[in-house]
Amino acid sequence: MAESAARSTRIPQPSSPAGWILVGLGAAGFAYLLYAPVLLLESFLRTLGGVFMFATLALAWNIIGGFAGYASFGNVVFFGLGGYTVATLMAKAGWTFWPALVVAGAVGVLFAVLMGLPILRLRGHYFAIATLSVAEGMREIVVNMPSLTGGGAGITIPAVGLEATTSYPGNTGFYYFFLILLLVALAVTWRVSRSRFGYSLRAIHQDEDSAAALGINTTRAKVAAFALSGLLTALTGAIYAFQQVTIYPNRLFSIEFTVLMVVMAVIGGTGTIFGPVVGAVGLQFLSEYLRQNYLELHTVLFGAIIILAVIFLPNGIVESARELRSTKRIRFLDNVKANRL
Amino acid sequence: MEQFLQATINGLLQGGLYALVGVGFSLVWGVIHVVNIAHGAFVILGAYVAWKLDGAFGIDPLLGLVVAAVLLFVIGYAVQRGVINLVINAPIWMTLLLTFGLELLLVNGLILIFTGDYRSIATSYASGGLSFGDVRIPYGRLLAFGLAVLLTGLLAMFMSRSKTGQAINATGMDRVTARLMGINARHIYALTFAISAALAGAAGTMVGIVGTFNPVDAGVFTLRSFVIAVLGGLGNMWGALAGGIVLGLVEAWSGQYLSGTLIHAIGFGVLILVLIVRPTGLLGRPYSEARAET
Amino acid sequence: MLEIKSLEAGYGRIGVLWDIDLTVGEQEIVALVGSNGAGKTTLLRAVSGVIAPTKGSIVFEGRDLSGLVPEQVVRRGIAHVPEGRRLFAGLTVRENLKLGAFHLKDSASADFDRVVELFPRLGERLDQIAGSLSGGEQQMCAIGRGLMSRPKLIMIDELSLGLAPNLVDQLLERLETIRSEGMSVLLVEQDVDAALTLAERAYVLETGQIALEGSGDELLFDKRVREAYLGVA
Amino acid sequence: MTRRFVILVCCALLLAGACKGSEGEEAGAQGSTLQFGAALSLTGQLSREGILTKDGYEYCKQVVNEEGGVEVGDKTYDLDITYQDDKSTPDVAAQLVDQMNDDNVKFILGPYGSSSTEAASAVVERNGQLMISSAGADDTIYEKGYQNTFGVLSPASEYLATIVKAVSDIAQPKPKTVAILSADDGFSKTAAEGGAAQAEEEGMEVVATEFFAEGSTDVSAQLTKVKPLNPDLILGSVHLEEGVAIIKQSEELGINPAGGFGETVAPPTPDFIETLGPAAEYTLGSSQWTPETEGEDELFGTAEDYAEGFEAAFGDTPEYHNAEATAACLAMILAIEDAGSLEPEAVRESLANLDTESFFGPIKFDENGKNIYKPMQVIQIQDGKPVTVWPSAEGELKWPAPPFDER
Amino acid sequence: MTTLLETDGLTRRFGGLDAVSDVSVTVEQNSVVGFIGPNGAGKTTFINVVTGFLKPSAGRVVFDGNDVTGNRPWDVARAGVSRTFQIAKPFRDLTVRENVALGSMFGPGNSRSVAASLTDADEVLERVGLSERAEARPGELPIADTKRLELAKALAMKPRLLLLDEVMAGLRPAEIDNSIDLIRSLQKDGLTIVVIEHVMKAILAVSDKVIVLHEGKRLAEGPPKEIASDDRVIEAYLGERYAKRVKEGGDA
Repeated sequence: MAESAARSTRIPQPSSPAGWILVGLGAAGFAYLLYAPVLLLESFLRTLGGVFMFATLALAWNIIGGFAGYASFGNVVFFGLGGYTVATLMAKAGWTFWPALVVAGAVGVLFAVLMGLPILRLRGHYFAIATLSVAEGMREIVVNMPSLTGGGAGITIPAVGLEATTSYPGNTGFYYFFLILLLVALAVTWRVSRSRFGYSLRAIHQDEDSAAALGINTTRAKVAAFALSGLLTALTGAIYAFQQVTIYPNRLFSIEFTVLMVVMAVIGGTGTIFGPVVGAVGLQFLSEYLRQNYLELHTVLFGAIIILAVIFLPNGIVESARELRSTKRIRFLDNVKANRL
Repeated sequence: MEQFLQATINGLLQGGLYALVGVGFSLVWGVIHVVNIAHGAFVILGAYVAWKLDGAFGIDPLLGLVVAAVLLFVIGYAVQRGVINLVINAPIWMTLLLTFGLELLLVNGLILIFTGDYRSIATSYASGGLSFGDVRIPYGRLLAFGLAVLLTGLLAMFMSRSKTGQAINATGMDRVTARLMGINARHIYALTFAISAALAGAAGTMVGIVGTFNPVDAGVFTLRSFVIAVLGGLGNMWGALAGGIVLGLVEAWSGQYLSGTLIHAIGFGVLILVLIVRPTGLLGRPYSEARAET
Repeated sequence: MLEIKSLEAGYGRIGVLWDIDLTVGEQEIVALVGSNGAGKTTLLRAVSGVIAPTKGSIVFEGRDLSGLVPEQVVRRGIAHVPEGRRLFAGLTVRENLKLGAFHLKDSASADFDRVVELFPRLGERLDQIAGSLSGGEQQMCAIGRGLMSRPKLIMIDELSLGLAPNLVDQLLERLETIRSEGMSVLLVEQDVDAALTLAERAYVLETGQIALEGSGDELLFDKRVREAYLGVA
Repeated sequence: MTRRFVILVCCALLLAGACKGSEGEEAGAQGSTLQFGAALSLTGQLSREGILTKDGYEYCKQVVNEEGGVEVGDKTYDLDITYQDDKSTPDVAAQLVDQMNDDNVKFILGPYGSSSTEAASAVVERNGQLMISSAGADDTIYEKGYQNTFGVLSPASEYLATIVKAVSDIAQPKPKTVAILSADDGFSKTAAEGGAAQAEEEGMEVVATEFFAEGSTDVSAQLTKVKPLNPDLILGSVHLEEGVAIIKQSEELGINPAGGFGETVAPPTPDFIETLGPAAEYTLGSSQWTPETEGEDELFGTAEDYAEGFEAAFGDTPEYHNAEATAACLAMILAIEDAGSLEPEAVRESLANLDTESFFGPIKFDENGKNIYKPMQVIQIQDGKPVTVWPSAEGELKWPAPPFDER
Repeated sequence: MTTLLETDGLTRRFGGLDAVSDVSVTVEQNSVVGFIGPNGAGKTTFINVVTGFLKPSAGRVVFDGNDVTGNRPWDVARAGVSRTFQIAKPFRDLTVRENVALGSMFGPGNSRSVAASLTDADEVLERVGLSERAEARPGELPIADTKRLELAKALAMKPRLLLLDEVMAGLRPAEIDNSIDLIRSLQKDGLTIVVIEHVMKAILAVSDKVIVLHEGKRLAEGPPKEIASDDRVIEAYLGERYAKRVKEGGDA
């Protein structure tokens, strides 16, 4: 039945010549990214920041959805909570950004644990729907607490003038924030994928009973994965909120964010380290391109592309690229054959 | 007291309409195990079909409802057979994503064709109402309610009495064994999806008669369908009716005693609670096999 | 009637059956015995089209069945009563039986009466939910459901599973009746004696290959059968 | 794989062609073309209004270019406007305005809606661009101390207050009690507060203020709550869908306030009348602009001239969304011509001092950039058409409204 | 000999059916105990209850003097009980080596780093004879190797009690002989092993004691020789009549 799920990650061995080339290229790319603000236009930095942000969100989703196999359709709840924590603390309590960011992360973790304990017992569609409902419900709660959150009218972080507690970092600043967070997320994912924790998640993904029989405390591992996912997502939301200055519940808890996280992770390749990044980079540039060139048709095209990708690349770009390298072809039709009735 | 009574009637009538919106969604989820995010888009599509027929050819919306249902049936069959069927055995997020892509395509396609303007199907009978003292029962909503109950009932009868209905049930319970009985599962899956889409089309027409709609509303109907399907138990037709009415009543009552903007939050709260406490829904699933495990 | 030649089949990349040759003649009862995991169920699934063979051919009444899906195989006249009965537990006995005749265009009331005649116990329980039947009744219902499709060949997987011996005997008697009505039976069984006594011919399957083949009586007294099961002579 | 990824990223960055370009060109102009930019909701939730706004800008461009272009000092420029789709989301609007800045587009015509306008205004401020908002009415946008964002509309607080003023001014008998139903977004809430304050000022009692979620098509819960209070006037601070729902469901529930109904935004739009049919009759509405608006300017003439010209160009009678967009564009052009320069700072100065009449009414900004000097129009639906009844009267106010079943 | 595992009146109901009914058994330290019984006898349910995958409806499970009744599976596993599954459940997307390493990573008292676990895995693979397939994916293995992998995963946990649920079903005779040797050598190393098997030859060859389950109840218990000639057992397995025939025909 469900043949295509997460694939394990083959990490290139740094000792091989190819490995060194990779390390070198990676370092060069990294250096380029660090130096980029000097070379690139401000608005493009902003676009890149957005790409990094989505890559981080997709990586965070990948921990619970890709590694542990629990398809969360409500990860945006952490994003929103992170954003609102920062906004509320800065706007209402006069905090500066950095301590607020720390609290936002903590809120993400705490909420993931509280929500995860009951909900991670559900599987499959039920888990997906439950998480989605939590996110939608949370949005309504934020809307209904106007004294704290500004309600539907949104809340504005003091970013300019005398009221600003932390000076606004500007496009370059947020570029670096998102870049650093992405690197952190990558490091975390890499670390997780090679750790006992990562192995336990992959075991849970493939067979929860088997995992438990090997001594893996599945409940604890799932909740921990959810918490880690929540942490990264909340931090992303916190930075995003500061960048936006004014945030609204409809945007910060938008189901669209969740869907994009999932789409990016799935199209890139779930359960891999670079899949979500590849997915995020690819889709963000694609949607940007479509938006600029097909002013009114782009959303329709985007929908069509998602449909085609799900049908023909169910294992994600990364896995298909591997397949292409080893067999010199991608078996689009075999993928279809495997999944159709 | 009158206020409470009025709220109850509002909730009941609205709940009937919800049931019609959600019943097809529940059917598809229960039988072919696909959470169809594009369901709301089918509802809206149905509304546009009836609206267009009324506007362009002066066809009465009740007749338009039939046309919308038939058209959606055909579309639903084709979409399942040609698209969704290709990933039917893939992990759940695949089908979720696929139907999400479909939703994007449909909703934005509708915006391109019909613009994002709010529409409504004007009828002579939608606005009047029965009065009992200060309590009113609007005809349009009563009609929608009656039709919803009728269609749900017909569907439930179809499922339990007809040969095809039985085949759908059987396929939902055990696909392999159903095929051993000579049931063409591919056809049954497509048929189930088609019925679901047809019901969505009918529901859409009623939505258009009693209220306003535009393509962007699709998501709201899908979200409500989640709640209704889970409340009622997946694939349980009478359950969907009950789920719709419970949702309608909860919303109406909470609207009376709480801030109006909390209505949705309460709907989701109920859903989460049911998922955790009783994942088989209020009326239980028609199938013995439990899919929600703990 | 049914002719299987050098069949290989399995799940995904895992092969289960190798080089199977097997035939079932007109109005013949053939038993297929062997220990757990030997591949008996896989063989039936390959015949009924649930899984596609990787090699070899399955010919039924002179026509190749390869490439057919289960719903098409039924129409050719082969009924498969799956292991564990797999009744539609939420439906009534009557509904289960009627589903067995799903592909038949004409009214099936004659078949229905015949099944009830064959299994009077079912007649008493027609409107009971299938999930609430006892094991034996479930097996009757499953066989009855298979018969409803008017098969020329009925394949029964693990008829005796979890049933008391006297019940098994009753059911086996019915198979005789079924055969006398013109059908062939391919019976997969654990209850070696029962199967071999009843069957004209039998095959012993061991780790995906045919280990022994012969008439029922021959095999009944062949100690290699016991060995295949118990590992001791 | 990793290698592929790195190469991919590098290529993407390099190929994106987004390297810093040469600077020094005069702001906002390429050759003889003056470039404005607008990030608009062309898809998504607000696409309807976004497209109306775009048409308003386009009409402005057409007329300006037909009249010979924009004169800046001794040079004349053709006007061009680049549009980008913000997908009805504020963060995209902000990003697009940033992109325009990098393309050296300094003059921004506002997006549709308060949220997007607010997001864009923060960026505009940072980049030293200049934005005239055509559809960001929420007062809070202008209370952040931004220097570079101006709005031609009457602010949100006026939307409902205007109806109260009009009713208080011309309705006989004057209503004593009002109930306010409001959506819960920022704009609607600000308008509801403004309306409530005005009602108390006029000596009316506000018997209830009920909120519902933005985009609701079922407001029966709120109506049921209001019904026993028997208000003389029911006011809705709403968008189209909620405004339609209030009237439709009041009819269903037999709610007939002694005076009638008044709603912001919804009643002047054709959809309102088309959707509700006879039930729409007698509803009061506030509008930024109607063809009866007083005032005229050199480019577009009177409001009536504008309506004719627009209809000739686009085939539809203009809605106020079109007019406010054109007015924003007009204000920008007037300020540029006054300044005689394409330097944003200079244009900002002349905008701050702008004080002119136009087809849209007076355009003049207070120290926050709000156009508080322009009165809003109050219309009433009469015989299937919006008729301006206040402050200048095209037709007489029909008051009180008869119950639904007697219409 | 001391008792390592003891169940007392263990019962598990599903609906109205007692899948395991009042089963009391003891497993001595360092012994091999065979569990046999026809399909549906409740053997697997018994294991599921002992290892915490199912909560017992009644009765107690005592492991090494501690009451572990109703403990969660991972707690039971970490206490030193490891099991295999009747239907092999390898982690499809991990290599054979990684599969085995998982056992070592989380096993009882030996929570080890990934690197150390992978080294452990190599040892275990060597022992079960799977070294050559270390980098393969489980899906590429033939059925015999899949069974061996299942065993290797359990072994890597360094358990004190090993519960093997049909690890020999579907193996060829030569492969079965290998497994028998392996089980014997494991016993020599001090392990206590419970073997659930249909393959009687194997059970009789390795067990110190055989327990027969039938319809959820303990039908018989004793040394293998006795059990093999126990009428009730033959009856349960081959059917009443065949049993009779064996008796009458003597040498049939």
